[in-house]
Amino acid sequence: MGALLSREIRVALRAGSGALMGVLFFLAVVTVFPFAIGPDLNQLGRIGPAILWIGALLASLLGLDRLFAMEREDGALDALVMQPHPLMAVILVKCLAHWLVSGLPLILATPLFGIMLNVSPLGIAAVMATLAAGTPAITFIGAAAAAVASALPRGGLLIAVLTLPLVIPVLIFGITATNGALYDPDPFTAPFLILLALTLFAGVLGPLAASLMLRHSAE
Amino acid sequence: MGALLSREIRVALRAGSGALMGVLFFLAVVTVFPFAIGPDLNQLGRIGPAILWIGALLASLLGLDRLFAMEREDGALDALVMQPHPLMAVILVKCLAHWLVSGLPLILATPLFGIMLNVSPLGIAAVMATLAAGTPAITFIGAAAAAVASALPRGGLLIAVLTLPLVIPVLIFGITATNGALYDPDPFTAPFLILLALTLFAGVLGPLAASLMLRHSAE
Amino acid sequence: MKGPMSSAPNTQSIPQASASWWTRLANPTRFMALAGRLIPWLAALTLIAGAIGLYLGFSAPEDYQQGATVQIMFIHVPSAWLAMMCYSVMSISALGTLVWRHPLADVSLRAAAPIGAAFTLLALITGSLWGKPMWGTWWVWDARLTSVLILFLIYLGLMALSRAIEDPVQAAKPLAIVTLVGFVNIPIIKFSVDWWNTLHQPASVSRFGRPTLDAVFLYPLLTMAIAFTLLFFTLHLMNMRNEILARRIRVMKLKQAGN
Amino acid sequence: MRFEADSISVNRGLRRVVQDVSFSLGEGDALTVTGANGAGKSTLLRALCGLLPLAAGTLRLAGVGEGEDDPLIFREHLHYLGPQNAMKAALSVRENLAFWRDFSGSSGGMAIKAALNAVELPHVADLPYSYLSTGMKRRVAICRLLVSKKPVWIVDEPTSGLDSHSSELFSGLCRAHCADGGIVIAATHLPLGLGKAQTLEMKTLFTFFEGDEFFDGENA
Amino acid sequence: MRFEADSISVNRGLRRVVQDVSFSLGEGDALTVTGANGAGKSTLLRALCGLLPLAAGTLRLAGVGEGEDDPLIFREHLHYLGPQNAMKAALSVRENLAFWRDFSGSSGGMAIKAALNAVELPHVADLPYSYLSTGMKRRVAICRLLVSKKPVWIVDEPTSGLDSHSSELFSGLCRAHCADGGIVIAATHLPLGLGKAQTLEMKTLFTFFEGDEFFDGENA
Ligand code: HEM
Ligand SMILES: Nc1ncnc2c1ncn2[C@@H]1O[C@H](COP(=O)(O)OP(=O)(O)OP(=O)(O)O)[C@@H](O)[C@H]1O
Ligand SMILES: Nc1ncnc2c1ncn2[C@@H]1O[C@H](COP(=O)(O)OP(=O)(O)OP(=O)(O)O)[C@@H](O)[C@H]1O
Ligand SMILES: [Mg+2]
Ligand SMILES: [Mg+2]
Repeated sequence: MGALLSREIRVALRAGSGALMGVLFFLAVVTVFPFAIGPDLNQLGRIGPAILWIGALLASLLGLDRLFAMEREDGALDALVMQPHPLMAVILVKCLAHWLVSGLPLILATPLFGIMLNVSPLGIAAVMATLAAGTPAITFIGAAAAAVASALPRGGLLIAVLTLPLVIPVLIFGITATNGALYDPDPFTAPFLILLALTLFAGVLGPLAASLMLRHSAE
Repeated sequence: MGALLSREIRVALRAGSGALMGVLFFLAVVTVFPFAIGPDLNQLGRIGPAILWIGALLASLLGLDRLFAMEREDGALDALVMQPHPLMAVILVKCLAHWLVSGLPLILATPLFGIMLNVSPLGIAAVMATLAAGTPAITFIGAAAAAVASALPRGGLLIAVLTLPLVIPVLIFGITATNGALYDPDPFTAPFLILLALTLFAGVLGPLAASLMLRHSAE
Repeated sequence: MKGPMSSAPNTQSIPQASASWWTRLANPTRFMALAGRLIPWLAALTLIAGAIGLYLGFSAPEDYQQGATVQIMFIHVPSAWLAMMCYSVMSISALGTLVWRHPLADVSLRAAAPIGAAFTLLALITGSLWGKPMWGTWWVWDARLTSVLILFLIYLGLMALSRAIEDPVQAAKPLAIVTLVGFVNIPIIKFSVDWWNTLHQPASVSRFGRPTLDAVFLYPLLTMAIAFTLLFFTLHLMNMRNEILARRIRVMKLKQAGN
Repeated sequence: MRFEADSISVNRGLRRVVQDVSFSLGEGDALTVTGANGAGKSTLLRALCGLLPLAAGTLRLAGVGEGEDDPLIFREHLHYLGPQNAMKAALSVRENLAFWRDFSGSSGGMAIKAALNAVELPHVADLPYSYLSTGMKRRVAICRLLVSKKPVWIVDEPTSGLDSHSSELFSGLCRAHCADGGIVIAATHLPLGLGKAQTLEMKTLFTFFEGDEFFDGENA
Repeated sequence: MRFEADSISVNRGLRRVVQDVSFSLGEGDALTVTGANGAGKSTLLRALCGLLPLAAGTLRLAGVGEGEDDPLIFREHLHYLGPQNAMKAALSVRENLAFWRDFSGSSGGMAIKAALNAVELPHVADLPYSYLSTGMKRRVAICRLLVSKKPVWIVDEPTSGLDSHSSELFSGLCRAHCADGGIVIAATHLPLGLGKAQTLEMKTLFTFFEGDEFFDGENA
């Protein structure tokens, strides 16, 4: 399993450098907003956390398209499922690697983009905490969709379409918790705990669904 | 060339039905926004055109990922560049086909999403007009990025990253024109004409750059 | 590893011995025949119930608050209910594919998806039409409306998925799994009306929520609900027949091409 | 250890492609599967690996303990070399092979250096895999069978793209594997030179499912 | 019409892979390129098609009018069949072939039906391409050469995956093409049975660029 993790990370860092790409996409999306909405700093500050969350959501979804598709294309999927490891564990490790190279950099880049969007330091901290708790759930759920889409020639958008409705709760609680940290009467802990619960839940359900889908990787 | 157009459209409509997928992604992104920003209808109405534009921008970008990558993978790119057609014309036709199956449906779906975002009928009409004038530019510029990305295993995000900074002018003038139609002192015609000019410009430059990139499709 | 193909000895499909109605339905030919006989009756009942419902609905007095717009309710509420019921039928079909391996479960799931999407769209449209006079706007982002919109998205996503994979047999499992995962949305629609609503749902909605609905509104509503349910089953059976026929045509084409 | 197939059948896209195939291979045995294009060789091999479901019949890898009659379980003792090479273009040859060795969890395989020597490509270890020519890629893929030791090799046109000298190298590797008590099943158009190998000649079938059976096609 | 190479060289990834290759082929001539894996056969063929730049030397397709000494222009008179098949999985066999016929703009090729008959696959015309077996896919790819008529065929291991009968069919097609005044250049490990073909034996080179030469590597 360690071997798989290190291979995944090395492939991601080498070819097309998925990590950098996700952050750049995040940056691009975040940059586009002020142009679209208008540069009013107060308004930006108010919806800044939301923009950060949407950018992170899209960035982590869109990198998922070849999680399994590439394995299928180069024939590695056959060999992967024939090893004595439980398929769910394989998928979990792949998700973990994917999150490390594409989710984590997003979180680390958040302060920078937060400042650009005029989000307060407390807000930035809250966004980082909620992203750290929430983005793994996006990866897990997306992995199931990626397994479905792996047999298709153009699966990228399908993954997003299948995943977006399902990750809306993650988004809701992520933003509720962030607002809870920022505006006083609202609570932070409760939605944050729900977010964590969602991630744990997704961490079981997503890989399970993905493994069901890949089990007979019949063509 | 007619043969190419019909092949492109048939491939797009058959496998993974790119057309439907782009619209669904658009719908999903638009749905996500109120969750993130909050459901205040006035605020939504104000930034509604921006949300529509960003959604359409992302949807038309993200479908581009395999415009040339698939041709390269299955070896068709070699055969395509060896035919007696000017490469630029080939690329233009591919862009046209792509826009027909993925850009046009976005525009047709705009009224529905506009109503949900509380955009006024005039605003919806303006968004549709500016999208019709602007999305081809996105496709053209994206095609050049897709040509670069075609040699990479995970080109999807790279295309978005390369394209987004370049299409910001399109976005700006699209939204300026929309606001011009909506709020009185601002002009509509001037930015709209600039938008058209940008599209014409991109229609020459994008395929040109793409053809340069593909010319020696050496590996 | 199982092989429900042909009559091979290790076949694990539906046991041949017990010839219950369930087993007999597993045979598409028999199903086709049965459905063919049922559809006209169902269609007739739908028409009758619909006619009665519409008559009762339009002869109902105008609501003192809502005026004539209350009549929208007789379409809106049943179609909203049906949108959810249809998804439940699909989820049960998904279980049928995954757990019981009923050969028709996948056909039923696929056949129901467009119908469900249509009912959901109807609920959305009638709701919007009603919302304009009642709330002054076509659309608000409150919990119920939004979760119905997401239901619509899920329907469309399922349809896109079923179209994306060319071989229906290969699409069956992914479709079933995604359907089941999407089922979480149904209780959300039903119960958590105030789970996420910063914009309040106007009282006009919850007013009818209590069983205090006047009989003049209740009976037409219930009749329409029955009519819609019958309509659903009629359409579903028709669509299942179409699906089976489409698969047969596909097989015939492949056979032709393969020789 | 014995690998046994008892009149297995496999369907593909609504068609019966493999019908009633049986064989029984003991340690050191080899089986070459031959037949015209489309006869069903690849389909049979994938089914042996549990990558396609059986429509009828049973498979058994006797002597591996629990799960010896479930391809989904015993396939971890099989090596499958399909038409694709299962290597990542971005990684070097050594990284690719090291991954498969470590991940497969079986010990006792050759060292990577030794394996590359066996296919006469000692100098490519640190090249990115994408830099290799078609035949060199295939030879690296063959090394995957060497670096992690598994008793049964199931190989689908293993020598496609190889020059004649490399093909002979591969035959030698197969003979060595058999001599070591292994089993080799190979689908091939060209004689592999495996000496006393059994042969299974596949015939193209034209059996379509009749009536309504197609509802339980391949994934049921 | 003559196809002539005058001591051409080609680089790949900072290495000289093809060095000083010359040949001259007239109408009806065939050339088989042989050599061990990695010797540079595919590299040479891609360079002949203008898909890789020449590092030195000149190529000429005499008799096609303007641009006869620029591979980027005269390549429209060449058919290149590479290791991939250039077919879309989602379309049917007929749609795929019809596209290449229409798009190549050259008239005088066979009808699709006739071409499929020539590779003995008349029944697959309406199947999705993805349904075919490896060898059947390759045979369909060969049909691309038949449905649009071009004088020069450049084929890279054309018979990989083909059963022996189909290989002979392909040899027959090549002979017919030559008899018709065409030119065939084939890289292959197996004898193609082209009768009086010239042979070009490639040797693996170990020439690396020295000093600053690599600044004008392959894309220079
Ligand atoms: C697009 C907007 C709307 C959507 C998506 C929508 C959705 C729904 C749904 C899903 C239900 C079924 C709930 C259940 O059975 O628990 C429902 C019931 C109902 N809706 Fe709507 N609705 C919308 C607009 C409206 C409007 C504007 C009104 C009236 C002012 C309204 C009045 C009702 C009533 C009276 C019921 C029945 C309540 C009950 O059964 O307790 N709806 N709606
Ligand atoms: N994915 C698929 N879907 C439907 N039918 C398929 C699929 N793959 C193969 N087939 C069909 O199954 C039959 C056997 O194919 P298979 O790949 O097993 O042949 P093969 O003996 O390996 O041929 P080759 O020598 O060309 O590799 C063929 O008729 C083919 O059309
Ligand atoms: N994309 C590439 N980048 C760098 N080097 C390459 C690339 N492709 C091939 N080479 C190198 O060029 C040399 C010749 O490769 P080529 O593919 O031409 O060989 P070949 O004769 O066709 O071999 P085969 O019989 O295996 O197909 C090899 O040493 C290979 O390592
Ligand atoms: Mg095969
Ligand atoms: Mg080669």
